[in-house]
Amino acid sequence: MNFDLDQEHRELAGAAGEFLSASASPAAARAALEDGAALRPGRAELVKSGYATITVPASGGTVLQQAVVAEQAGRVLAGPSLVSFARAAVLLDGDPDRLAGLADGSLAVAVVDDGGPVLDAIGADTFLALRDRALVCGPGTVTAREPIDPTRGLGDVALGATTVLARDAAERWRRAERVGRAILAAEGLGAAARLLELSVEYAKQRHAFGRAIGSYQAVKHLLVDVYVEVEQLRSLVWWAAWAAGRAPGELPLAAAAAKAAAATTLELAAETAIQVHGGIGFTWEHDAHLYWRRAKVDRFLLGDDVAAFDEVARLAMGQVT
Amino acid sequence: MNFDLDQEHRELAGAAGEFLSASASPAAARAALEDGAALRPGRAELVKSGYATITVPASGGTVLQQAVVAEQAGRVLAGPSLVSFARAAVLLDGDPDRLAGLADGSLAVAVVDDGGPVLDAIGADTFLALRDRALVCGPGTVTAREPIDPTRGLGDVALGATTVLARDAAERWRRAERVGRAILAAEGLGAAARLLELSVEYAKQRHAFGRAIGSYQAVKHLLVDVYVEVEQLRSLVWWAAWAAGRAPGELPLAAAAAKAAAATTLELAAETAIQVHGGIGFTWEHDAHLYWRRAKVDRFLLGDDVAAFDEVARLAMGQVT
Amino acid sequence: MDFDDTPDEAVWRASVRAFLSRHRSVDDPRAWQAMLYDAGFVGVAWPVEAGGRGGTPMRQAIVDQEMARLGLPALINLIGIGMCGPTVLMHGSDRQKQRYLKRLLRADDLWCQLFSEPAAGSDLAGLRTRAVRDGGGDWRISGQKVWTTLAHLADYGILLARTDPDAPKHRGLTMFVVDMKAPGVTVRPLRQMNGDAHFNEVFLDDVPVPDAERLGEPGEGWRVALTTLMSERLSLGGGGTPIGPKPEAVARHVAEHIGALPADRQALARQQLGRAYVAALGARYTGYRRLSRLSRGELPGPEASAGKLSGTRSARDLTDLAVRVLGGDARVGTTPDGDRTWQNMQAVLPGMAIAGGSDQVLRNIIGERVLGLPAEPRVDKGADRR
Amino acid sequence: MDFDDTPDEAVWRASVRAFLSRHRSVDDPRAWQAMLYDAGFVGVAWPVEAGGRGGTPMRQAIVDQEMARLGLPALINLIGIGMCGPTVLMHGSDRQKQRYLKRLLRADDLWCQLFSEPAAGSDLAGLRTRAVRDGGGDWRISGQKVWTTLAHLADYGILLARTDPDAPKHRGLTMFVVDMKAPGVTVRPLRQMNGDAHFNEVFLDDVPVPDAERLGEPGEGWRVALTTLMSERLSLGGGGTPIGPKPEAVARHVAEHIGALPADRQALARQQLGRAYVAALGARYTGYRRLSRLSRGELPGPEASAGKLSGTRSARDLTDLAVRVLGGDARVGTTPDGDRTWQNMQAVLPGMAIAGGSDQVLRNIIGERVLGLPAEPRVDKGADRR
Repeated sequence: MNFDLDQEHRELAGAAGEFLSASASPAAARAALEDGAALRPGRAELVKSGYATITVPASGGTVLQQAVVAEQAGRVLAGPSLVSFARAAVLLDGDPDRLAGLADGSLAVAVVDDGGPVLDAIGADTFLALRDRALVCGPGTVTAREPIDPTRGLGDVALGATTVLARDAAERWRRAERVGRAILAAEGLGAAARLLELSVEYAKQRHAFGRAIGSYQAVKHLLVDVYVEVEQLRSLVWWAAWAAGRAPGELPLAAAAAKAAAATTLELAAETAIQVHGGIGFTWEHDAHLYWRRAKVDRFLLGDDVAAFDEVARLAMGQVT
Repeated sequence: MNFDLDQEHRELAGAAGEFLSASASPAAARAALEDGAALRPGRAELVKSGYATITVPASGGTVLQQAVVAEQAGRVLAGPSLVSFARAAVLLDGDPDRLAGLADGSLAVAVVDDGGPVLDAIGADTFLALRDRALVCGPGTVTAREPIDPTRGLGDVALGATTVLARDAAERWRRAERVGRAILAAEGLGAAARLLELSVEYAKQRHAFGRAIGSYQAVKHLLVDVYVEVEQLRSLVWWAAWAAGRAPGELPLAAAAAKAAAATTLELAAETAIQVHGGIGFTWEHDAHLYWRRAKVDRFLLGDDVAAFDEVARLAMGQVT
Repeated sequence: MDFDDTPDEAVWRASVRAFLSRHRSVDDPRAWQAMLYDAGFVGVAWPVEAGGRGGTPMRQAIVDQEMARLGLPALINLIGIGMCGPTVLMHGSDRQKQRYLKRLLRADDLWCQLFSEPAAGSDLAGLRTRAVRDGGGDWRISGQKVWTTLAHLADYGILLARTDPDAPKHRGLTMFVVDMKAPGVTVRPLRQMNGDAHFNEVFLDDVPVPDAERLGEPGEGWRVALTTLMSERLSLGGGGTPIGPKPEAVARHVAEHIGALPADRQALARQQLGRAYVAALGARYTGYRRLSRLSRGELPGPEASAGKLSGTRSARDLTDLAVRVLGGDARVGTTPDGDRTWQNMQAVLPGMAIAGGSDQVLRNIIGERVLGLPAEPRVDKGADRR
Repeated sequence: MDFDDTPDEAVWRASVRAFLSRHRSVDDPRAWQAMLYDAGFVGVAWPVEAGGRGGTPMRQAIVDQEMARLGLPALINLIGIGMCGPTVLMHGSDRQKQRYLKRLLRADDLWCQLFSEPAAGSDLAGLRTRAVRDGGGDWRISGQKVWTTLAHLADYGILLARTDPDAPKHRGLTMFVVDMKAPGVTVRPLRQMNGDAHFNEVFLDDVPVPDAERLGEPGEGWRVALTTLMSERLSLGGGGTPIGPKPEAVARHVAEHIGALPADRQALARQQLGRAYVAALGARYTGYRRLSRLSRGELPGPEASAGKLSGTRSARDLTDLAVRVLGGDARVGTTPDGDRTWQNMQAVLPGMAIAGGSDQVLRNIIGERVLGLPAEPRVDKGADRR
């Protein structure tokens, strides 16, 4: 066993982080919120970079590699989400034309879950959905919804005429969802880790009563609790992403655990960041609320935290050895 | 509105506290645990004092007065519980003979709830139960169970031949249960308040790294959180006990809220006390675990905390104006 | 103990209720407050000579309860009534009381509170705004304040400034009444994370303030400020009014939506509602206990901060549930029929949790002043405050 | 990254599994450990010259995993292997290593750790047990230790004592190996809240200790103790092994009982299980990450304490659920069929949460040494430690 990123992963993270942070940022997210500015890096740039389609079979990349990139994307609130690409790559497996379209950017794909506005619907032209156990694909009409987190591109989707891509696709759909959960959790990890950095930095600089606020146990211990959660989330993300490629039997539990932990950890990190920053933490100009918005939305994507915890429990009770 | 104890209540608390603490104590609870020593003050003494039967109609006392005494009983882990007396007083209303027996000690009454060992069953000779909406009374066979908290006298009860006291008694049963919840919460309040005192005292005396541990925010804030909960519990107990006499329409919500708050507050106070006391807090010789035992048992009496929170929610959703 | 109205209270409640049901609320918030004042419902417990009605705090509470029951709009000059007014009442000169208090109660003048600064939040006494005496014994104030509610509308503000930079931190402060229309006062709105601008930054550039507008003696500003802060605590959850949403409103909202959830989810929603609701009830009834003590003439103590501590937590959890029961719509800012109540509440609460003292500061206050735990060693005795 | 065994690890795992399934466990705990030692399964990663096998930490982890999988009893000399041994290995003389380590691994000698004192818990360096040099250069130790696991059975202990009361608190300490059968050593069992006596008080009355049994230089005891504490942290949840119950065991127990609950309660039980289970998985896989770094030769860092922080919390919540699903029997100490597993676990966990450092101390360590937050001002520089 070697449960650590390899050198290759670290280099990938470095390169992806450089690419993503060159265009995406909390400031870009704020601009999107203020006047609907385009997402950064945006679908076209993401596709062009190759980072969005690592798991398209032709690319030969792994979900773990995609997760490593997704963490970097989460750090800078990049949009659209790598979740949509990773799910599409699983769902379109065996459909070389559409996969090529996904990889060259000629198809802008979103995956339609039941019940509620759809992730990355805005700007998508091709929608994948599960209907009566069949995987269907087609155009759709998107009604944008007022965003909480503008980088998530949520809109209501009315599917147009669809083509059946696979008849009995429930199993594949679930796998795609689980891969999506791993990637979503990786984005959450990046966002939570970044919030922790911002909070620690502020706690070192800001003084009250003659010393840095981070020297007070009340503040210090809040930050430590976030640190512990973030590191545990990191472990679960790696496990889930690794399992997607190497241990499919572990993927259901690992993906549900990562999804659930991401939801609660990112929320904790965001709420703690606002608290530690005091007054400036809840101003429009500060970055904290942009991550907080991400937290409040992401917890409800790909099933909410409650559903993920429930699934963990069911799997734990059924899978005991 | 005057939401505060009256002078008369304060005097009652003082006198009852003096009587109860003369015989009951954590040490007595420890002795009961070690070698089955008798409960203190015990049923006979409690009856003789009159404090156990304040709400027997002939006594003319209020549930609020009973709650004031129950808080004192909780402080010293007195047994048996005033809950059993208060419930019996409601259930036997209109049955002067048995009420007289309750008040003069010739009947040792326990109230049998469904599902699980019965509070104060040990030493009881007369059992009240609800069977097919009828209130029944009779002897029973008690099988003692290994105690967590020995002062609760829990045993399995097999009812003998019963007499029907009232045919359609469901409403009365519920009222008795709610009065019982108010008194149980008052006992929990006393125990939690005492734990907080012990913890604060220790945190002032114990030094680490050159200063009292209570000066550290980590310890101080734990204790403040307990203080806030204890004071809120006190408010809910008073409200519920007052409502039992003066505002029957508010009793269901108030009693459920007090019961729920008592369960979580006493548990928090006990776990915090052990944590703040460090090593000695989890020794047999220290009093903390005797209160902790009370906490771990009481939360499951008269419905558990989960059921009480559920009831609060249902009432809140139904009773909104 | 008695929750019921006394006969006197019952008569009062009936008259309040009768008046309020006869009179619709007025759109202009100043006119609304003036109408209520003229009806005798504002400043009920203030002394008559300060423009009040010389009644009991309980009478005021009854007015507040009846207004809440009818869902009537709150008074615009809340900061003035809750914090500035009591400070002027306690520490102002007769002339100041005469000049300001009745107009404050009628919302003829609006008031704000200029305490916090960019570098002095929790550590309020570390503030740097300077007031310097001129040759004639009057003052010039320069500095920057922040988080000032209503500053963009206010006519006056109470302002805490450093008048003696060489004195120990808590000794060199003085309180003033500042005319917000005076030259040198610049107000700039500050957007919160939900996009609204309820707060302001206030820049003071050599603002002239007559010595007659001092509140209390020079160097006594900290003691004066404590009056304000105590009043603030009581108004922030300390008196039983909820912070954030009314629990009943959340329960009603949940009741409307819970039927659409699967049974499992209903059980979980009820647990979350029950837990937060019990906390809210606990805070409310604890506030009533405080109110009862105040009615007997006791001063609000540090324990009033407990209401804010638990109130912000239950408000958060209640609001979280209110958002969750929206289902898929919880992911976006408005429901299909345009309702943004709960999403907006969710985004406002983090700010409310910090205004009026962070949880950390409030816990220190309760731990030290109520439980008697020792304070931490202080390292800021000789810090530079220039 | 690869969770799978390397070919070498797979061979090792197969041979461990084969051996363990052929050999039943032995009732006598010393004999059981000796048998495992002789089979090559104890001290796998220790150097050969110290009686170990010169293998990788991963090989040891595989042995531990296989033993846990088969539910085999733990080794009796865990404190010795986890804490005392590594300290002797790092700081002992050749003679000490020769004399003690192999016998420790075989449980020929049992070991305990004599650090905590009644007045020195979290603030370990404030300890008062004194070691005084006699004319011949050897030592006499007097004082009182507490919370000493296994002291009543132990042959040896490592003991931290103050040798220079005039030096600053962390500088005047020295570490020794103490013969627990020496004159002047009195062991008194200490009952825990669940009634068991896993801990002891140890009274030392002028106990003679040869200078050759010093570990490290005089005055260097604190540095030596850090080795021990670091090893302790890794053994308490830091390496991925759960604190308290195995999550799988709780899940199995809940699965057996959940069917008897109403549907609403099942949903709530699953939420509680799911939340605590995710926390336990997070702690486990984070432990695996640490183990992987150790296998590359890195030293255990302060972040290993995180495993204990979250591990005790999820252990508490898992155990709470395990008790709750007992229904009415949750109110009493045993189930009708005499099972007291979960009630006992519930009563043991508060002690496990404190042993090895309180949450507060662990958070300080992580906050300061991992996150780089500033320490609090210290006030104990000149405190009396006589």
